[in-house]
Amino acid sequence: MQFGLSDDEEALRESVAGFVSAQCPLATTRQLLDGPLGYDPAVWRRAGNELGLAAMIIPESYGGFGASPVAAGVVLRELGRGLTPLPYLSSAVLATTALLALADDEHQGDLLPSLAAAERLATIAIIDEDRPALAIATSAAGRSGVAVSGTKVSVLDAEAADVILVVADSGAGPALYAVDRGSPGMRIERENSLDLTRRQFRVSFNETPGRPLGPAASASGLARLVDVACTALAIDQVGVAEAALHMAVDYAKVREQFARPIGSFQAVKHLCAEMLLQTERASAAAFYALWVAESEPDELAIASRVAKSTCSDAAVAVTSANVQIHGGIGYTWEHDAHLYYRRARGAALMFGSPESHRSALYERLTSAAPQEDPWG
Amino acid sequence: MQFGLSDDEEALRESVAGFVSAQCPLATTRQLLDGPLGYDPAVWRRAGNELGLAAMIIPESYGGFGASPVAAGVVLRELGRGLTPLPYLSSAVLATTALLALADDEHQGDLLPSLAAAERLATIAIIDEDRPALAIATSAAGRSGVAVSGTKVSVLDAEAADVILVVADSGAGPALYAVDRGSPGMRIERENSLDLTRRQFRVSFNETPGRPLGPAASASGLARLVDVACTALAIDQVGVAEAALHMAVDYAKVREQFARPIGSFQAVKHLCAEMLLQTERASAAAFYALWVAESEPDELAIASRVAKSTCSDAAVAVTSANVQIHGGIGYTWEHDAHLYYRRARGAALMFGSPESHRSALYERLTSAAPQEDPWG
Amino acid sequence: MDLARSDAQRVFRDELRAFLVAALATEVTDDFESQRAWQRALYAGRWVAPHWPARYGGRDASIEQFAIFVEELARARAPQLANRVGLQTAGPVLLTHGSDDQRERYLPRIASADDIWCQLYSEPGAGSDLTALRTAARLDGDTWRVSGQKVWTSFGAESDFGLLLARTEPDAAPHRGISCFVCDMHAPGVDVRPLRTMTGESEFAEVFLDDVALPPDALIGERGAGWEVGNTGLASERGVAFPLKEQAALQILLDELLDRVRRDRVVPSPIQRDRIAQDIVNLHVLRLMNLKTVSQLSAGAELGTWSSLIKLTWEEAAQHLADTVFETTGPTDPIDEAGRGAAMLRYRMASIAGGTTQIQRNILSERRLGLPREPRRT
Amino acid sequence: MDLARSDAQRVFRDELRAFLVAALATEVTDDFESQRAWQRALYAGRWVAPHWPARYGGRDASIEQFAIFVEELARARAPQLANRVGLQTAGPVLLTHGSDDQRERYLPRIASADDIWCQLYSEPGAGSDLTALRTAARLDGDTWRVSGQKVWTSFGAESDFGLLLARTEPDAAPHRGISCFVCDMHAPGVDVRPLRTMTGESEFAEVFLDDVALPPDALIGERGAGWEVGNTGLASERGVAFPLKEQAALQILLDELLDRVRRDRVVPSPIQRDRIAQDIVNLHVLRLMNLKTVSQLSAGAELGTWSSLIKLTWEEAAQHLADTVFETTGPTDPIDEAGRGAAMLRYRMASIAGGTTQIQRNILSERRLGLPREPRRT
Repeated sequence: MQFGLSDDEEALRESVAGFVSAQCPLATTRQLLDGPLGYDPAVWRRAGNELGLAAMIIPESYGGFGASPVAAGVVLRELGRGLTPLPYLSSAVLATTALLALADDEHQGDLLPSLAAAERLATIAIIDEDRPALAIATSAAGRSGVAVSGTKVSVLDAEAADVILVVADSGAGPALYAVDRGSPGMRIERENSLDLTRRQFRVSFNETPGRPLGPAASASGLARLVDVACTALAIDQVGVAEAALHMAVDYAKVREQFARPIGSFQAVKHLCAEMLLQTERASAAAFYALWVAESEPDELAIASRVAKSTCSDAAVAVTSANVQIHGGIGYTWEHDAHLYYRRARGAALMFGSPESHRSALYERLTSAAPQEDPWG
Repeated sequence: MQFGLSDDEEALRESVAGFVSAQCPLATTRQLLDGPLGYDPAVWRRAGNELGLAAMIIPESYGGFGASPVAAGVVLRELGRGLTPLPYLSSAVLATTALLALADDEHQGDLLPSLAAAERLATIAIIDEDRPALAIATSAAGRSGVAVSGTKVSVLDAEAADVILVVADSGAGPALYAVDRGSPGMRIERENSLDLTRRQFRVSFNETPGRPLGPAASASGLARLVDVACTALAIDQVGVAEAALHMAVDYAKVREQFARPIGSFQAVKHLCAEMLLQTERASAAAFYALWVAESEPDELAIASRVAKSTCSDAAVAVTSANVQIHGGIGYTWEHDAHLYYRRARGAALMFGSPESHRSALYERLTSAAPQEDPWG
Repeated sequence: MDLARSDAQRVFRDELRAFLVAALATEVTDDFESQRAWQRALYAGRWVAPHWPARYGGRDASIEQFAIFVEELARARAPQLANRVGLQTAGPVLLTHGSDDQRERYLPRIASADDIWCQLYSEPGAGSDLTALRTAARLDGDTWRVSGQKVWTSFGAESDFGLLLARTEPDAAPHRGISCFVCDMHAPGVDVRPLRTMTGESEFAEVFLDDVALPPDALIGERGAGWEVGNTGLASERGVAFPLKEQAALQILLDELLDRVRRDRVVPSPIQRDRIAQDIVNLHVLRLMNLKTVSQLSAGAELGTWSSLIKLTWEEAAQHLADTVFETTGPTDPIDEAGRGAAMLRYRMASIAGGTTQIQRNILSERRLGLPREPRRT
Repeated sequence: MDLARSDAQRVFRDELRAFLVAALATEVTDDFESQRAWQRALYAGRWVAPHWPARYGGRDASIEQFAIFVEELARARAPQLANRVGLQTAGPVLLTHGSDDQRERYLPRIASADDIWCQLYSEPGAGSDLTALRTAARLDGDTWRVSGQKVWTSFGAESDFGLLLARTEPDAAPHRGISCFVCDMHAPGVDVRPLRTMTGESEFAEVFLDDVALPPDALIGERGAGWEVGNTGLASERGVAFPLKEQAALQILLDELLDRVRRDRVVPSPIQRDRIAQDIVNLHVLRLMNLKTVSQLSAGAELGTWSSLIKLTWEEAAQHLADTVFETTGPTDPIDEAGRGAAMLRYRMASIAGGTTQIQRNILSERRLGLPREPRRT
């Protein structure tokens, strides 16, 4: 038994961390904040070539590496730690997972190799405006071609994506449709989101041509997609919290007031200890959900919600405490503390607030007989 | 304008405090914990004779002093501070208020003078088992005499009371009935309450003879009775919190660990500062509600709920922190810390939990147009 | 315990209300020059600083009346006063410690917003520990030469004068060697640069002072007494004005939220309903704590450490409410004009500026509860 | 990252489960003598301390198997073991530091519950700061003479032996002058008095030692090394056994609560539902943190400050759940056998015993995060 990274996973972590600090440090990301995409496409291609990020969880038969969810989590954590705005989560994790789960072989064969080669980018559009995640209002209809209509929100990297995978009502239940960049009737607006390092978009479709990618999905198939998204965001938040913790501790060691490092005051020390505790709890919850995603899929519904709520609460608390420990300097635009706080706040509400996940856990564990052996 | 005690109110406070420490110190109260009443009736009579406690808020026409709610609050705070188990809240505040609000002149004249003289004790039974405070299930029926049936909980000092004032359904709405000690069909059971210094009872009536004391009460008349009860408990909790704060601070100054007073460690200092903050907020909320009860009665519905929820949360947090600061010794039976914690926990749930009061505030301030000018 | 308003207070309030109704009949925008025009309109009615002496444009009003004044302006949703730093900070300092000449020269123009003032106290190395400030004023003949760096200066760019704390006695104990000056913001060597905060706005400035020459009569009060001079009014009008204005700002934010709930534009979950109810409770209690401030001052008592209780009550209420607003409102319909989450970001500074949470707790535990000071590093 | 159980672990678990099913077929009560009988039944099956060497009644089991053992006993709702202090505290100390003679003499009788042991560490003046202990052992010829006062001793009245920390070198540094002894609880001068806690129960004792004579071979390990000797196992089997047992106790409490919700005997408000959900989350996370403990130990790593993270995770989960149970259940239908609020009162000690919350945060900030120690008083 090993609750922690294997040697291979640790090696992956180090190479991603090295890539992030060399190729997309936060100072560079800041310069791209007002740019068209928020990131540098050349860096994404290099991440594909040098680290194989785009291809990681794609099966070898489609040109990928068939890596585990834990490995993807190792990457997400480093990108969270660096607030790296590469389209890894959107294209290489969420869109890829959607294709693997909901598209038929033909369309997998059509799209996955080009995603693996970082030649194309995809994203998923699943959350309807003013609806819970799985109550799909966007519809797809039409005889020869299919026309998609409706409005999706919180779509990651929609402006950068070559293809948007839309979950829409097929008439026989929700199914996955591909809408290409620039299709008629599609409108992409950037959301005024708090988070500056992960762009989210409102995407509306009005009789927009779409390609059906597979049969209607089961409720559990769709739910699993959301579970995976929650797990991915959870481990991203672990990286965010870890970075904020280390910023705070490093600053507390050098900043002096009253002729002492502020980190020698128990008020600051104990706040840092609490940040550490939250971060470690979050890490355990997120890594467990990642492991479960591969090894005990029946447990993912619970483990992903535990992870998402725990990591969201932790990341918000830790990044907020980091601002506090930095004092005035932490309140400035030039300091990175607010970028982490914004990221944590934004991620906490994506794919369901901590409260909504707790509510779902409560319903699951109090309805009828217990479905799981809580003794594990 | 004076937000604080007047000279007269301060003089009252000092005489009550002196009486408590001389006549019913906590060491004595501990010896009475297993006794029949939990307090010494002789001390209650002395409190009547020397301080006029029993007669305080009773009008002069009935042999009382016509004192203000603020004066009654001054007394309640001292009794809370000392965990003094005298039947002041039950008889001299709640039962007296009920008689003044809901009984007709004849019955006021019958009962109030004997309460004022501390010759008789009364208590009120208002909360039905498994019902919210104002959904009265206990019924009163009958042609010549009246028979009361139903079960009330959280009845204070029921075993000591000569007369229990029962709020029961008269057919035309809830009204007040008097049931004398030892009446047939009445059963009094002590509740297994956490709080050892305020006895609560479950009182069931089965065709028990009762005297109607007045006409059916309006909903607002009944609600006001609960508002007064909440305000009284709130100021009681202020005394409890203040006592716990002072115990903690005094101990932190003398207890040494690591060759320093523990009160020199910021972790303890800041916890004490937070206890102080909670206590001061609670005090402001409770005294405001007391003042409002007399001077701005329309505001009492809001002020009493703000006070009850604020003081409950504060008293629970402060008495719990007091246990923590005392460490091992605070976990022993012989130390008084748990008596304060138990009292705070018990009072927090009487006449509605903090959450239930917040819920009512929310409903009031979000239904239709605002009824109050929030600018005061 | 008596919170009833006197007849005199009601008359004062009614007169002010009538004035505000008339003055606000025309729409007023909220940019700086409009704020200046608004302050002039108030000045014309002698309603800009009612607690000041009549000779400087005030009404010799009591502290209770001053509290009514602050609350009524907020209640009427009047624009801010352009020269609020001058009124709240420089005003009390000059009234108490200024020479006759200084008072005559500065106070009327502060009231009329002809001169705008800022405060030059905080430094990058002197945040929680203000006594560590390093900006130095050196006497050269009878001219003070000032060099150093200040931060968190509101109205730095708009100001004509700055109230400056600088070290004049390098060898004295940290808080004893400081003096208080009027700094001409147009003097050579004064460099004002905007300071952008986490909200993205530049509501503060950094001020660099490079060998700035100040005349002898720039000194306010005694040399070396700058700590006491500069903090004048902190525990009186500033101790009332700031919390009351902040209370009003929060009340407006809460009212907006409740209004949206009533109109179903915000549909809170049960947990969010409890959060909103706690916000209602917090604001109610903040109002009572502020009432208690006014009561103490009007009885002639010193506020002392009470201010720390006010600060902590406010910051908790502010951050809790701002977080509620963020969590309950959707991305497309923000309550804040500055966008969703703007208040949440802005109020991060509530627990930092004006003495951090940790500093307030230290003050309360040591000075109000009498717990031992921490050991100094050996 | 690999949490799958090996075949060997499954075999171990299945054998234990089968044993427990058979052993628990008859109803077992939970008084002390029943616990002793239950421990003897486990001992007969070599299931009382599987991680011990076979020669003392164990199975040479791995730490992962030991964790399975603890969890399975809890899962089967087996009674407690009468001599659990002996097994968890005295066992590791004697196994690591005892002489051959001490091990042969004490270990089998610890396992069989023929001897009951208690721990004599805490003192009234040495709570958070255990190195301040004052109980002294003075060498008189070759006899140790011990005087002092101990508190918070579980099984004080039932014990035959106590594991004692006493100061033997008064002039050494505080934590260097301590030695570890076996104290015969029946020896003259040992006075055990029940200690009633806030719950009303007397689950602890105070132990007064008045010139108690201990033979030379009562010393365990080196003289002056008592600090290390006495804490043996804190970061291994004790670091696993205590948190796992506590996790199990909380899981049982939560299961009871959820069961009542399912049967509508508890009808929580929306806020209480969120609290209960947080309890579900907390227990899930506590389980994962405990898994990580086992993972670290089985990889041969030292736990070190990780134990403080476990402690804090546990105490928060415990107090939160116990408070939920109090708040959601009515006075007439308590979940606790000991009455409404019993768990809430009992778990107040979770943030005090075994190192307070504040001590754990100190440990984490200084030793895990490398923040400076506080200055010592000059």
